Amino acid sequence: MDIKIYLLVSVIKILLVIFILLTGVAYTTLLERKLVARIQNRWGPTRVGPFGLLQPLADGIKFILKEDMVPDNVHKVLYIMAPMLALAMSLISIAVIPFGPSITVAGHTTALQITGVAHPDGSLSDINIGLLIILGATSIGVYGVALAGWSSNSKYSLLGALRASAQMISYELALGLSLVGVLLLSSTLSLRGIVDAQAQPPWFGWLPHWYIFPQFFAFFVYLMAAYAETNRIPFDLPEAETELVAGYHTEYSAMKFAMFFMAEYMNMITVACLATLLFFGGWHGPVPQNAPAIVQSLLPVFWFAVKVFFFMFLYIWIRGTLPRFRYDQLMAFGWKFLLPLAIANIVITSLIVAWRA
Amino acid sequence: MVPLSWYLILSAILFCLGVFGFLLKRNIITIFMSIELMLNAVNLTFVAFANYWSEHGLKLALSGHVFVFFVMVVAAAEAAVGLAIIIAVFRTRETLNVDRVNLLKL
Amino acid sequence: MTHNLNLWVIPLLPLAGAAINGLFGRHFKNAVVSFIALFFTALSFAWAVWAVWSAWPGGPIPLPHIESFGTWITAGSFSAPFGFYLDQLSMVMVLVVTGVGFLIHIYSVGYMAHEGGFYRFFAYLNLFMFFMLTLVLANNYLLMFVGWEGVGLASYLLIGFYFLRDSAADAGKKAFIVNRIGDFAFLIGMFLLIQHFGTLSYDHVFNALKDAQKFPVDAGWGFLTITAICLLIGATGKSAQIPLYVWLPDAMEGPTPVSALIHAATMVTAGVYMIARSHAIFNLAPNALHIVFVIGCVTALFAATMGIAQTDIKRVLAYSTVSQLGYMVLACGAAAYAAGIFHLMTHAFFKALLFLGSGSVIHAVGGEQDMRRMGGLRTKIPVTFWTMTIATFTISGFWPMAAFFSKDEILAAVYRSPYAGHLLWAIGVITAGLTAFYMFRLWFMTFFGELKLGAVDVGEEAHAAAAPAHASHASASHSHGHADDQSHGHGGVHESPWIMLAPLVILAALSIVGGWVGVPKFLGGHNEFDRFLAPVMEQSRTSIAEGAAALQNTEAPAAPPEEKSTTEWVLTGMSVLAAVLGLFFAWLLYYKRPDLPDRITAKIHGIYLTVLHKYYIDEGYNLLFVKPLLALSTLVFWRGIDQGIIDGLVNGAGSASKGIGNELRRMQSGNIRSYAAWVAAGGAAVIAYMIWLGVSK
Amino acid sequence: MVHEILFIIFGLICVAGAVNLLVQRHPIHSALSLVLVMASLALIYLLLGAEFVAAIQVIVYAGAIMVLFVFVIMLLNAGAEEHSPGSKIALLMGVPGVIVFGCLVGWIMIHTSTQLGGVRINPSDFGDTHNIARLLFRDFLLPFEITSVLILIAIMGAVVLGRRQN
Repeated sequence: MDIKIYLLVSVIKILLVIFILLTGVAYTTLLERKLVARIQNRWGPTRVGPFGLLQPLADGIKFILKEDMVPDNVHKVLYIMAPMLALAMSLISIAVIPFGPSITVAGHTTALQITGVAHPDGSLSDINIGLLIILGATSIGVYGVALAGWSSNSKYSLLGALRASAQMISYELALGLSLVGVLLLSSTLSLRGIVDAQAQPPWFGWLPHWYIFPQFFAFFVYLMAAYAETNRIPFDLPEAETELVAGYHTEYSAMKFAMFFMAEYMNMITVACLATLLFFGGWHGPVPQNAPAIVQSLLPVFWFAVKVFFFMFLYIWIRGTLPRFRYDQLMAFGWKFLLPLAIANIVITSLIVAWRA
Repeated sequence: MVPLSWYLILSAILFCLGVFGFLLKRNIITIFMSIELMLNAVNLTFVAFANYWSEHGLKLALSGHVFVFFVMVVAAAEAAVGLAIIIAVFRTRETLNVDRVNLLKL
Repeated sequence: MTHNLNLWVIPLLPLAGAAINGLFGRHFKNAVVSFIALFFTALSFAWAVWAVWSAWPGGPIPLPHIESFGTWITAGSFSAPFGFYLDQLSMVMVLVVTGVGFLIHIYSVGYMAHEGGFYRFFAYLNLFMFFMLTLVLANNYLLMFVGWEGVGLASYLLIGFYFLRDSAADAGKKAFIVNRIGDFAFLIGMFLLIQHFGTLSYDHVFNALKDAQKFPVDAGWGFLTITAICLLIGATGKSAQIPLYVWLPDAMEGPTPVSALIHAATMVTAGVYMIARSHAIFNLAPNALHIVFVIGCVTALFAATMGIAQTDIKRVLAYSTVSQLGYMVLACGAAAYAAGIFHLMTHAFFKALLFLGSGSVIHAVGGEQDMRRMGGLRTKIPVTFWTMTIATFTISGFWPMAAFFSKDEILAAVYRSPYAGHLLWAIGVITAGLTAFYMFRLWFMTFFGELKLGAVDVGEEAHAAAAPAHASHASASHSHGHADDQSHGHGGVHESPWIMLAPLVILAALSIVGGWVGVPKFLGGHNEFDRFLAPVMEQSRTSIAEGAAALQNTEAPAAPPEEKSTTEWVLTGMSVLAAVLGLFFAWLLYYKRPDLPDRITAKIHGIYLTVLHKYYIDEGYNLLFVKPLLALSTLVFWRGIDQGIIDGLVNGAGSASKGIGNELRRMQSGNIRSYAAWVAAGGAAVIAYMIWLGVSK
Repeated sequence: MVHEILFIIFGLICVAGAVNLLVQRHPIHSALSLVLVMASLALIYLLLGAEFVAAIQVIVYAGAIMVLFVFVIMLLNAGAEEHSPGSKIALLMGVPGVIVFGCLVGWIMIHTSTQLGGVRINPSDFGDTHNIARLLFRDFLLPFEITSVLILIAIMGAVVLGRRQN
């Protein structure tokens, strides 16, 4: 297709996705506060707007208007660079995630994915190592945390950063290995391909053909590792208030802190999307055949959003429920439980696949 | 259509810079990084040649990529052990300066 | 092959025993150790008997019966098979070795009961059995050589059994080194065989030798003669013939059963066996045969004379062993191999008996070995006495003892033999007389008169007499002392336990009847033994005559002249007479008039001392070989070559590298980056060189 | 055209990062510039149609190995490297040697660039995962296993070395 149109469409898609995403992040925070409050038998924010619905806006304004202070003796360049890096990486990983099949706007068809292309013949092509790109982005994301902690030249930050990087490195292994099972079943690295591989007729006629059922252990490992990757409770040691004030972003305030904050929540969303794509059949769901085209193309996105929302809910729910690990427990859990479990899962899966082939 | 020699020259430059790093830097960790730089330069030649030969329809041209993986594995192993050694050295000598680490025993 | 006797089992069983005892014996009780040793030896004996029985001539199994286990070594065209060879000759040897060996094992259990290193002893003994059986069963010279060396090792170990004693260790070393000389010659002989036959296995060599055109009788000094002489030297080393006999007397340092088994019954006869085995070669080399002849004769006579003056009971027996071996070699020299083997067998019986008996005596008198301190043991240890008596009469060649027949056959063969037979026969007879004399001397001194334990102090002659005698005496008392002192000090003479006496009795019986298998015709026998061995020796009769003829370049007589039985009677009479004379003089000097010997010795002091010092042979060897060698190796090889040249080279290299290193050390500054610099410069150089190559092309 | 431009951009970034690695005094800056080099190398790999290698380059090199470096730097709290009398040999022999080396290689390349010909962005099925996996797990199975053993040993060694002897 014409390169200009392609660029234009891409830009539009990028802007759209970023807008939706930032909004999503904002309202995820609200959701979290509300839900945690309910879990703790409180009300949560109610003042700003109806049911406090405008609370995120207020927070945003506060972040922006706050004085952007840089402490003395911090390593300036890195200190400023770190949050940007974190945010950028979390944004990059969104780029390869497909939200749905394709949509036709003004007689022009495109894939519901930033890096996806719709060919004139209706077929959709996807970057064929999407999953690896997400992993790469997350692994680069570690730098954000590490550099933040190191550059801000404070022992809490440094300890937090050390913890964070150690924890992320350790859990990346389990994360990556837990995905291998799915890859073995779908035999592709393209996210779209994986989703399509789950679009088969359901098992036993009623059980949807989602990989969570054959790959339950992989799913479990993935979930745990993902929580650790995003430094969420029960693995939020890098920012354990009770021990390290606020961990690696102790010295950060205002917009820089907000960037970390957004990065964290975007990572949560990414993880949720990935879980949806890999284990829950992506956007597949009941779509009426005789519905208008627009519905046909947006309903999948709705299903996708529903599944992602479920995972976000799970995040918050767990945060409200579980206590925090001790650090050695965390490491032991990662290395001595999740990793072996993932490996065992890989072995068994590959054996089954080989046997079936 | 980029000439292959560009890639090779690039990798040569990177390699030489790595050697310079090895020769001129004093910090063990930086020296290590220079080594990694050299390895990367070599990887670049591997990949470039893999592409080049697949152009010329050579079977197993992809083995260039495989070699890159092997190099990465070796680099990873080297990094793990080497950094452990560095930590051990630092524990005993309280320094990372190679010029201070020129005796086999304290 | 259709019939498989599994001959390999025979040698392997003792090896198993040796392995078990040697490896784990340390932790076993003596009873267990002796059981293992005896069990395996007995089993091997039984197997040997069975094998011989089933392979008996005229049976279904054709002789020689060869069991080959494929090639062992292959080097170019040469290949040494690995296999065992059973014919009449090896049958006799196997039976003798296993049978006598078994008896001596039994005896040792009693004799060594109080010794340290019990398990060691039996491990060595079994090891010896293994090698000896390998030696006699081998089907080629190389495998035989393995056994040959192996028994050498075993004898070294056992002579030096009391290795804490210098004299024992030295004796072991002496035996080993002297044997090396012989083995060296043996090796050369084998190389010659390989060179000319391309193989070492008996059947090939001997079949090749059957071809008269290719290998005519070697009247001159051709390779056959040289080979034969080399083999002979090997035999002299192992069988303690002149000039290499010197190790055997010292070998008495070992425990008595060892002397009995190795240095009397079996190992020392290996040389004779080897000569007999290679008779085909000797027959074609009359010169070599002649040398064998002379050596055997001289050895017999000299050893006998030396035996006269010895006062150490075991040394007397040692010299008698040497002289008896001389007899066997003499027989071989006379090409009467059968007779030699016959005597070998009987000798195995009575000499083992004698040694065991002497061991029993020593045991009885608490480790005393000097005969002048013994006497009157007749009543105290009757069984030993009677068995010793039988043995003495046997070795002296009285009718109808075994040695009578074997010795007579040898003498007759010598008399018959074409080379100056009569003279050597005379010497043989004289030797027989001397043998009888010193044996009865031993007999009288030990068993008659009254016990003089510690009474007489040994005269200076005895001091002058070979030092080892004293060492061994001291040693023996040391080795038995602790046993005897507790029980009954020096005075309490006691008979040995039955486990030691039983073998004596059996051997005594054998020494009597052993000879009856070879009763010559004129005594109404059929000389079965001779005929039994005939198939092996079939060549002897004929080609020996040719050999003699070739030597005197006369016409070969068609067949050796068949003596009239009168001649036989005369010869026999002469030897018996000699024996009687020996008995008479012994009786006169050592029983009737015990004072005479001293007077006589006083008269012919010089001669006596010479004899006492064994003709100063040891000293002579010392002077001729040992001292020069020592000087040579000290001055030239050690000081000159080793220290001067080799060490010079080594040290020079060392110091040179040190110097260079001192300079190059500066490179190794320990500074990583300078190393890297070298590497970089080197890489640049290499690239430049390659480019230069490319450009210059 | 696009190919050349992209190559030049990322090549320049590579060289700049490498040079920065040299000139920076503080190890963490060197590390970050090395990460930069690796990232742009990954993009160059993409240009060469080796997307899988590129991804692995980012994940393994930039994401794991370099993180390890940074981690160690933070752990040892390494400061800017102090000046110390280096080795003269390195300066007098190494540097010229390397320069000569580089010049020679560059000379050859320029000399032979016409014969060598060029590379173009391949059809995407060249460096894709299936082919590489086939190659890696069939033709190179043994080396693959051996390298995994190597890794295992390296892990053990690291653990042993890292343990505090007391």
